[in-house]
Amino acid sequence: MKVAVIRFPGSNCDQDCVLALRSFEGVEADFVWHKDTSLEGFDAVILPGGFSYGDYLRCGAIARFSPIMAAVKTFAAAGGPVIGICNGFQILCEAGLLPGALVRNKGLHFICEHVGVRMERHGTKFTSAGLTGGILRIPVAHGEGCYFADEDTLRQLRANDQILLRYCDEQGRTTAAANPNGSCDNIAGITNKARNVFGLMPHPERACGALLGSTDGRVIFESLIHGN
Amino acid sequence: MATDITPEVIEKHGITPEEYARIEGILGRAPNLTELGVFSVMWSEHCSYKNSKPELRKFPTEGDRVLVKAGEENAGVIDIGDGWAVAFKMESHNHPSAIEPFQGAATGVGGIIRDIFTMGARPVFSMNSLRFGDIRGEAGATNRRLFAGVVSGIAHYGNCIGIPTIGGEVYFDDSYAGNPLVNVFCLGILRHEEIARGAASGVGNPVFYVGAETGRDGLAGAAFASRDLTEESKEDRPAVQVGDPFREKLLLEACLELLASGCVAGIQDMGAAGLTCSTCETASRGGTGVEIDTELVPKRETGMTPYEILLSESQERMLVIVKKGQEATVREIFEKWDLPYAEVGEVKDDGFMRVKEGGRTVVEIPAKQLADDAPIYVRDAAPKPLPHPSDTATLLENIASPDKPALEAALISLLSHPSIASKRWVWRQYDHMVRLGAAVLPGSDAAVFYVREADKFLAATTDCNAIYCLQDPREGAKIAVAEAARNLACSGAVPIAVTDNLNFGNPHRPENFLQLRESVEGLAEACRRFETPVTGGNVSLYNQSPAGAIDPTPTVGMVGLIAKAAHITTQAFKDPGDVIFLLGGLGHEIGASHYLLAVHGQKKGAPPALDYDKEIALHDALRAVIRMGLIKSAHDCSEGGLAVALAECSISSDVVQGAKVRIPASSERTDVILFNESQSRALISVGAKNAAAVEALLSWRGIDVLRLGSVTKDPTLEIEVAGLTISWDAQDLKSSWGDTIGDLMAGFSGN
Amino acid sequence: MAKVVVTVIPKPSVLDPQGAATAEAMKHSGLTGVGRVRVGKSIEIEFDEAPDRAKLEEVARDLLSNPVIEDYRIEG
Amino acid sequence: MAKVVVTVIPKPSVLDPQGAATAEAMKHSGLTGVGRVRVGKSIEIEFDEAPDRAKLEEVARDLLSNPVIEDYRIEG
Ligand SMILES: Nc1ncnc2c1ncn2[C@@H]1O[C@H](COP(=O)(O)OP(=O)(O)O)[C@@H](O)[C@H]1O
Ligand SMILES: [Mg+2]
Repeated sequence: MKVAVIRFPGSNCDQDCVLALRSFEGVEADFVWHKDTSLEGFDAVILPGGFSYGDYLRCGAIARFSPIMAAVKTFAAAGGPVIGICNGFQILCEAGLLPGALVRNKGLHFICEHVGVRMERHGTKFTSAGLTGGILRIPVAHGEGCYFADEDTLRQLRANDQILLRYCDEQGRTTAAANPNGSCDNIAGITNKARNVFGLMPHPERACGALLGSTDGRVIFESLIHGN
Repeated sequence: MATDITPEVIEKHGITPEEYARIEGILGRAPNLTELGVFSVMWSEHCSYKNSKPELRKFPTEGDRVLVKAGEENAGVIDIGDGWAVAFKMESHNHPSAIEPFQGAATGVGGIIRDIFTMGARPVFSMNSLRFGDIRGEAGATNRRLFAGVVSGIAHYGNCIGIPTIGGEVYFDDSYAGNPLVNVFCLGILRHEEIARGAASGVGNPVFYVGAETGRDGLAGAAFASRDLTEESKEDRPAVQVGDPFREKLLLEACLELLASGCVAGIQDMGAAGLTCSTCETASRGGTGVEIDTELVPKRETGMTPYEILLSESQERMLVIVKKGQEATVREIFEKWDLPYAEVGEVKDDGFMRVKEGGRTVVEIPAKQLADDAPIYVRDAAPKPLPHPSDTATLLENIASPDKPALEAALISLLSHPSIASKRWVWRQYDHMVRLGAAVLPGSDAAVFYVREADKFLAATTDCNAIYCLQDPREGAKIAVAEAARNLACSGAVPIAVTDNLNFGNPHRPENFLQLRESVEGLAEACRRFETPVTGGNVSLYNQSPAGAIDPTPTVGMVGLIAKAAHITTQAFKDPGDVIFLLGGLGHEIGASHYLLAVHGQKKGAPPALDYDKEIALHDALRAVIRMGLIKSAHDCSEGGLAVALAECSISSDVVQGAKVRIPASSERTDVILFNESQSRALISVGAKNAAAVEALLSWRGIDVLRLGSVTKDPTLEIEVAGLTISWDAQDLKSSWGDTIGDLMAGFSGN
Repeated sequence: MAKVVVTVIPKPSVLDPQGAATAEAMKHSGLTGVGRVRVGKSIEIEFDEAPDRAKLEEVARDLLSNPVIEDYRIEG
Repeated sequence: MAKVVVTVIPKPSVLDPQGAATAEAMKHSGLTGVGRVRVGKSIEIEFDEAPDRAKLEEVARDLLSNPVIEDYRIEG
């Protein structure tokens, strides 16, 4: 499988994503510069974390106008799998590829730490390798990761099983205490209706090696690679 | 500007009549105002070290691993094997942070990062060493604001640019009220053959300016950093610069790409004194001259004079000397990264720093003299003060020997003292995991970072106990180095080199200068003993608030190598049943301790004495048992002594562990036994099956080994001492230690 | 030379922790009667010539603000 | 119930990277004639009763803005 990792000016998890992806059998991962306009020959696209355009104005607000984003939209419209991690998630929301928005953490501080997230399988390209209700320990690192959407949107997200990850405690309970940033409904990751665009605040690429204290992130990439 | 050079103008530039005479001597004429400005920044303490150079020369700078020595370039470079090297350095941004904590700290981080990639190294991690006034109570409000602002400023810049901040230290003491210390450290990695030089070589080579447009930022900031902090400095408005980490990220990537392309003859960041410093330093290093035209410099504001352009401290700018004929490549790279740039001049052979405005020459100064002939002052040091008492009896004269409840309370007070309490509130705001290298997360003795490109494990720490330094600068400085080395040893690392940041008060005051000299000599001596050459650092003097000078704070940043992943060791207890040993004896020195400070509100007495042989033997022994895979945790005893160290071992990881220990009979008072800060001591935990072997091995190596007890399932810390059995609920300890700073800082977001 | 100010404010339904924190801080600094506080952006734009209004509206709606979480108003 | 808006804007002489980035983005989205852009805060405060003006002034200066890098104005 050939995966494109988009490099926006200010991306800083791009290398980490490529590294993580290359640790999987038979995966090729390459950078695609934001000024490029084609995703020809790629099987999946990742928008990595970072501070695209310094996150000025709003996280992801300016990046969404990068030339490559037109190609990403076409790629997604054609059913190609797209994952936005952290800043990538913010960009996908700003670009309208995912519903809702990410606003400043409830506690106002940037937060970098491992959190628990509960996985809802819903047979998607991104969670198929995992177990419904499975608990992953994955780091978050963001100042604006509080997921917000209006009531209708939330209702739809639930109705269509678009919520794939929720912040939870060790027992898998999605409590307020386990919610690091005040996200509606403890939402940590969602897909679009078509289930081929996935945005999440936690960094699975930071949980792909024992050295870094967790390998729980691998299941997300495995799902992507081995499909469903 | 045809302002004529009156004595007032000269004085306003912080130039003494003697210095002015020297300037006229160098020029063979009177300087014009612009030239005077140029001299004033180049000859400020910050750039010329005129008050500290003779002291800095005392540092050991040689070593088998040293590839670039301190002072030669922006940062020293140290060999780490297999053709790989590290460049690292610490810099201060104390005064800017006092005026505008968020931006002051942020631009400090930006500056040190530029120092590192100017060397051709890719920055891989940062640390920071911070000091503030007491953040408790009503009176602490201002210090809380400064603390919150500084931390979020560091987070803002480091997180955005994507360089993990993996370690550091924070202390709180009222000597820093109104004059916080913000020392930032950055380390970068490079191949030996990739070392870049800040020299203007190759006569006729074009000189490029790249990065942010020049504005009227921080005019005379270097001069500003070299003056006392007074009420008026708050009026020193222009000194505040705003950082743009996004720009710097582009600049960083562009410069590394540029260096890799092989078209660079020399490169130099524009730090303090911006364009002035970089042109004259590159010319002086290259033994050449540099001529630039201010009209060609990209500007943010209109109507800027050459004076303003030369002295501006706008951030995120670099000066690049390009190999003639390769201009096209350079343009291509800068355009790819959307960076403003301009060809502003060329390298000459006449040894002058020459600045033109259009056709008109506005500055013409012999570069070498400007860079290197700043006057050197040897200030008078006060005669050595009388030694402080070190004997327990005198120190505890009016302090009753505490009973059991008092001892219980004492440990809580120590753990909840802001200087000892968990710094999670701080490092949680720093992205310490980006770049996938943080093998040991913040919160252990030293940070451990895996440098993937080089397949090496680096350990790093910053240390300085300023109370020790206040009471005895020489001993305090020695201990700062020893403690850094001890932290590395506990993590399984061998120290390779040191950077330091000398933070002191006004050097014109003999008592302050004595502190500076004593500290430097202490650092130098200790660095020789631990075989860690000093690769560079920074001097920050004039750290005075209206209340007086800060406690002397010679911060040490030390880097070490860990041979194998398997050797990485952390401080937290691991499994119930493991046996706990204290290495280095029970100790007895209570002077300058945090027990006296936190429990009895006294800063007094002599600091513990450092015994190099004992210290080094301990480090070697620790590494030996670690390499043999015999121990599960190691933690050194520092502030708060044995009791605090024990508590930290049981509460500093997610999983709280209990411990049951029995302290052998001793002639000392119980508070002295539990809280003394005698040096060269560490706590280790060992699987039961290896306990006997470790005990034998260590005693055979001449280490004083005490089997204290074991790690327990039941989360209680129980200490039996002198017939008393004192126990604490480990969860309670964890919250007194873990929540203090977060609770104090509730509601302070810093931006 | 025209000057336009676009003000972007979080929607009432969106939680605004910064506003809440600011309100708290204002109360502590002794200002009485403080009720709800919302913190938004003020974007001051200088134009060399009078801007195309329709285009400006569009930019304010699609770039300067995010309709999911923010309202905007244009002055001048 | 009174409503006051405090606008905090970076001083003209101070670098405003956010403003610069925003200006760039506006140009790219096809708005012509865009000159200098500065991005600041708009703080909307509801008061139960008319606020003490002197106090409000003080709070705007010392708490809501940082006089070292920002200017402020009070409306309403
Ligand atoms: N405390 C110190 N110990 C050793 N070297 C120092 C110290 N302070 C400054 N230096 C060295 O002097 C040189 C100039 O320091 P500095 O002015 O901080 O560099 P920069 O111009 O990059 O800010 C650097 O090489 C620095 O490492
Ligand atoms: Mg430098």
